[in-house]
Amino acid sequence: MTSDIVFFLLAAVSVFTALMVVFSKSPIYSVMWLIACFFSIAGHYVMLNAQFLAIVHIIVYAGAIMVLMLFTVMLLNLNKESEPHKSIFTKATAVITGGMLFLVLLAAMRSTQLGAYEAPVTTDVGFVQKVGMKLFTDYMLPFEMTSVLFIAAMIGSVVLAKKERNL
Amino acid sequence: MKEVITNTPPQNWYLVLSTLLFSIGVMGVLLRRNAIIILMCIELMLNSVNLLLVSFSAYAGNTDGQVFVFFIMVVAAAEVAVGLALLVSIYRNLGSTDIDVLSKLKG
Amino acid sequence: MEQFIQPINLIGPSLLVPLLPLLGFILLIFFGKQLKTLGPWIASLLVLGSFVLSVYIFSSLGNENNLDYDLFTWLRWGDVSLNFGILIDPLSLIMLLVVTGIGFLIHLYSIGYMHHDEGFVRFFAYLNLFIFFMLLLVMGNSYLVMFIGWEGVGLCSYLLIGFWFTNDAYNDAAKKAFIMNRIGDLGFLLGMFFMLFYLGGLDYATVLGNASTMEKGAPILIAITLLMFVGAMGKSAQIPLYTWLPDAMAGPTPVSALIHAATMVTAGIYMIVRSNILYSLAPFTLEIVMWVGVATSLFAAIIGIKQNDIKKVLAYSTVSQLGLMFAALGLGAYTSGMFHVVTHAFFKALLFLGAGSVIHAMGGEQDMRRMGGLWKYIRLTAITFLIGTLAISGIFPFAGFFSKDEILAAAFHHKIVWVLLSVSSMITAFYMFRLFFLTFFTTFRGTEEEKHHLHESPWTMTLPLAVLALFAIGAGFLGMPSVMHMPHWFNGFLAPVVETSKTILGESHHVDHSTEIMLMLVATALAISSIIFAYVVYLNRKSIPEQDEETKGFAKWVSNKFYIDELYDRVIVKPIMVLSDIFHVVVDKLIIDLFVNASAWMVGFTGRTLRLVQTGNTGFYIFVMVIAMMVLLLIQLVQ
Amino acid sequence: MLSLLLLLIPLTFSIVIWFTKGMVSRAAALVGTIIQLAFTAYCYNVFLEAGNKPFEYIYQMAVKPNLVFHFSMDGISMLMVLLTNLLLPLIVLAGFSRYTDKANVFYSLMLLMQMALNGVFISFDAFGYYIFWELALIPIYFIAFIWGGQDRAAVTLKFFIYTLAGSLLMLFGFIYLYTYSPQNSLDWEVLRANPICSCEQGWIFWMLFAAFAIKIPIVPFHTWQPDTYKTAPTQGTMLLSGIMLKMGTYSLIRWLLPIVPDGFKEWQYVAITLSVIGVVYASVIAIMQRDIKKLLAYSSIAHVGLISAGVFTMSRVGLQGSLVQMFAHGVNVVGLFFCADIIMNRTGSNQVEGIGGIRKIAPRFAGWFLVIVLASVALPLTNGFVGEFMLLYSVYGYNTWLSLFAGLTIILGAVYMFRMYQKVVLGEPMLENMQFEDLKWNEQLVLGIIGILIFALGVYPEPIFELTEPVLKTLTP
Repeated sequence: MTSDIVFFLLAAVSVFTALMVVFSKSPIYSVMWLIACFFSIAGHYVMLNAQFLAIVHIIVYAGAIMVLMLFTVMLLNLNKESEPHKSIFTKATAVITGGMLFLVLLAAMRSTQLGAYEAPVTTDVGFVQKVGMKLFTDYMLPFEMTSVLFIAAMIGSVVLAKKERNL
Repeated sequence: MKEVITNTPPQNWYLVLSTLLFSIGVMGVLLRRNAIIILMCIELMLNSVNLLLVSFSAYAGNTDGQVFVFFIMVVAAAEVAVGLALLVSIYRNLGSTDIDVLSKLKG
Repeated sequence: MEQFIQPINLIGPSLLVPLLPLLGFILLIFFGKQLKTLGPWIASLLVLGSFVLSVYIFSSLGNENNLDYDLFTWLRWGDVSLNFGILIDPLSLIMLLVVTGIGFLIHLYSIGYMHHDEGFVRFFAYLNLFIFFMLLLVMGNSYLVMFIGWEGVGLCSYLLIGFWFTNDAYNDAAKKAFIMNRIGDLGFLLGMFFMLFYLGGLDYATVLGNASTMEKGAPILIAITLLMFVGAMGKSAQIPLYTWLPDAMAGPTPVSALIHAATMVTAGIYMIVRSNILYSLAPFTLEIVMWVGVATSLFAAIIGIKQNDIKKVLAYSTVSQLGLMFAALGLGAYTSGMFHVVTHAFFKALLFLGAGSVIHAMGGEQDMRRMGGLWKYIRLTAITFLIGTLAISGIFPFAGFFSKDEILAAAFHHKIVWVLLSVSSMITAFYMFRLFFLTFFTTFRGTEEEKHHLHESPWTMTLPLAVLALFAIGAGFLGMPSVMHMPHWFNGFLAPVVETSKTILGESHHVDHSTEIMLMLVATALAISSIIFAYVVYLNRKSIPEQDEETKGFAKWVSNKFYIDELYDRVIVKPIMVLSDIFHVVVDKLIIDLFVNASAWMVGFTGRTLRLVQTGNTGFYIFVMVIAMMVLLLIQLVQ
Repeated sequence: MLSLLLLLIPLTFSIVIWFTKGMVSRAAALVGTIIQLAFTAYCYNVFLEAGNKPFEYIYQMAVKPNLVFHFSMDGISMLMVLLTNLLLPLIVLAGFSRYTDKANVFYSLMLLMQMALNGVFISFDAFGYYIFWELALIPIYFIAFIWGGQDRAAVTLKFFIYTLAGSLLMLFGFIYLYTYSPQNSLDWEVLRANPICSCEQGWIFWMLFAAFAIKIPIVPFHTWQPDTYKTAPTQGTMLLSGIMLKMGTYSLIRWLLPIVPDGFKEWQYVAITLSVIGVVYASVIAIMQRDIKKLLAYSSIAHVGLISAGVFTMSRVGLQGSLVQMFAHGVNVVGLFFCADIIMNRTGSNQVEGIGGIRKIAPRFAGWFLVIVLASVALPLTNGFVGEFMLLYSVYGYNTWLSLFAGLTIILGAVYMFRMYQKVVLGEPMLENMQFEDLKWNEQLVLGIIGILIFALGVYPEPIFELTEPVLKTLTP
């Protein structure tokens, strides 16, 4: 029972923060709400016995990505409500579309009959040891390839963000 | 082996939750015009998928799902780096991050 | 067919006969520069060699035996194989002797005639090539080999008519000759296809053997013979394909003598005589052959009256005489037709060479209105020319008399034909003597310069004239009419070739001796009256043909050859040219390319239209993407 | 192994030539093609003695999908390989009297093309065949595009897309055949042994036929051809008309006839009628053409129309005739375009009208030109006649009236060829101060070889019959 309550709490936080991300006026607030959202998701991971991911999630997302976002927002001085408003019609369309997508996805999931899992089969799948074994045996090559990806991303972002010289 | 939480809610709930998060992300993308917020909404969508993968992995007892999540995080990190660099560059050129200004692709 | 014993020892010589001129051609074409003076003599001697070999074969083969052998397989597919082989029988022997004999004389003549031409050696190369192809034509043992020669002589005719290739009018004439011949060749080719398909082969033995088992008047045979006759029309200048022959006079005169009078143009007659069994089995075709021959004979003779170019007159007389020969063939008198081929070869070659000698003396002038009174300047030419004229007019005892008389006798049972042919020969006598009188008598009408230039030709030219004149007198005695109680050597010699036809056609309409004498007298009387008429008009009254622009009425039609050339130009040539442009500009560029370009335009249009979907609004893209996702999922759900 | 070498020699030279320069690349190309020719002669010998066994080579590229390179050789392939490798040295040699910009690229592409053509002719698996078929298109596209004349961008694009569209249909056809063949194989033997249901052969026929008809080209799929022939550099045109066009007619015999025999029979009448109409149509157009190369292009359409008509009669004589004529036409058309090139180079004019008088200045050239013209109008004892006789007879065997119609080509061919010859070569020179050097050594050599081939095959075509007869026996009832 306790876990159910914990789940609902966490879920409520996730949804609320996610909505706030979308509806905040200032990008700074959005970033903050998103960080909060990520923490709640990390909580879900812990619930699901995925400790390794939970930690990585917080480090990577909250620690790195969101900080990067924050820096960008502040560096570009976007912290004002400069965004012109969209028409009410557009807004309504967006909300309705989002809602419909939710319904359609739900319906799709229902029809695929995925609800067979009432409880986890084994509980130790998310432990560091297991994930590590998987990562360095079966997924060795993709893992190594990510380094290439990172190099590309690094170089790419440096090139892109560099001030254009007048040639 | 340490004690772990064994008493978990049914997986359907996670499905609903991640679907809801995903839809919110989509809604955000549709609603907002600031490129940074759109980027954040995309992160939100990625996370909803991550959540889904982790839940499946946990319930099916298969570690592969969590490895995927790991890789998604890796890609997301790279993506954000490049995406933000792009944004900075765009901002420098156009003085705005409003995506409606970026209509050079108009046919 | 009867199996003859092959005279193997004759194979070598018979092969050499066509190969010697070919050798001459190759030598002269590749080493022309080195053989500037010697070349023509080599060429002539090689043809003389062929002639000697022909005589040798003639004397050792006789008409009892045939030489028929295959050299190699030329074309084959499946079970069909078409061989390249040689047949020597009485018919080809006669042609061999005529071709090589007259060929040699004309080679000799050309040495004098063409001496000053810069293409002297080239001329002999072409002549040798012509002899080669002509020999192939008459020596082949199948229609296919005959076709090689058939087209080959057409080529040589093209080369020689357009010998002076810097003159575009001559080139046009050459091209016209080749194309007209090609029209006939298509008929020949289709005829061969019919033979191959229905008679199982192309060699004479198979075709004629299989044909003789067929019923008389079978449609297949009629089709074959008609198609082959189209080929003959082209080659032998019969209506409606005759217009190239007068134009072919653009070539040097020896060419006109050799190709367009004595040998090549008679190939059609040779072909029909060769396939006489087929023709005898197709009476319908014979009828057509006869009427075409009669019509051509008369038509060309009428045109001949009003021609003023000395060579054009001779050209139309050739067409007319060829018509006469076809009429003979159509009447079933194959040997008579062949006999006329031989005599005609002599006297027409003589006439052309004589005309050449006149032109030579006049320094290139060909218009009779500017000649006259040449008798005293070039006596030898004039005498030989007179012999030729008498021969063609059919005066006893010149060669033409005998052969023409035979044809008229054969036509006697068919009264209309007989009358028309008699009229035709009467006209022939008239215009030939018109030509003779205008050229050699009355006063000289040319310029002073030309008068000064007048001279008798060198011996290389006069010797052939003399020899041919002898033959023009004597050749007739090869075929004496039965009334003279002498053996008809010619008919006897050719008898093996036509014996099957004889039995098919049944008893020929033999005229009795008194009728025959009567016919001869009538023919001679008609000829003499024409001569007298010509004498009266052109010698007594000394009238000279008026200038071109002065002619009117019917005469104008005649002197313009009934505007047949213009008619062909309007009805066939111009429409094809217009059609060509229409096809190119309208069908190709407009209609077909319209489809091609339309499909390209469709692609472009689709692109331009779909481009509008790209609004450049990112929000819109995402919106569409989400909607699409939903739609896909919904489709999945509904299913 | 031998068949691999046939591909490797030109490929090696193609790569080597890329790194050379100017005169050297030209010489290297000549050496390469001559080596290839010598090797082909050796192959010919081997083939006559040992049949196709030494040429068998199978390389399985992937199991699923079942993609195979299968090289082999039969009489028809041998004939086409001979033609290709015989003409290539001549085409290279034809370029010796003129300067070519970026010669290394040019000759490299040419040798690459040679490899592709050889590949097309020795492939016995539709997969490899298709690859080489498309590969052959690439070098010629660049040759026409880079060294072409007026409007080359538009013309070559049209050519490229036209042929590519056809090839696409062919690809669909092959994929369909692949899916429905019992062992999922595209091997020629397999496809032949297991024809698909005759109800579907009609569609497959049209898909393959579209590609071949465009390549040949058969009217009305021909409109790319005259412009391309005109625009492409002459050596490119020689490749196109001499060899590449034969890919189409070859494929009719190799792929269309054995693999969809029922479809072939079903649509025979349409294909023959189209071909014969094309013969007369192209001949009539050629009469009034003002551009020499376009005139030759239309004459080429007329000739190949007759070839395809012969193939479509499905008779032994038609197939045999078409093979002979393919070889003969390849030789003749290369000669014709070479002569056209010489004329255009020396006079600077590409018009039929307004040149004239060449014979007076350059009699040797005029003589050789005449020989080739005669071969092209199918005079007996030249190679053109042998094929044309057999082809016309095969059409006759199919339908008498059609053969009469097709036979018009004999007359019309003479009309346009002699008209062109007269206007260009005969008469008085019409250009002022016309310089017309007589043949140089390389031109003399090329025309001499072509002349010898013309007469040799015209008098004694037996070697071709010997080579191809065993195959034809298996192809026709």
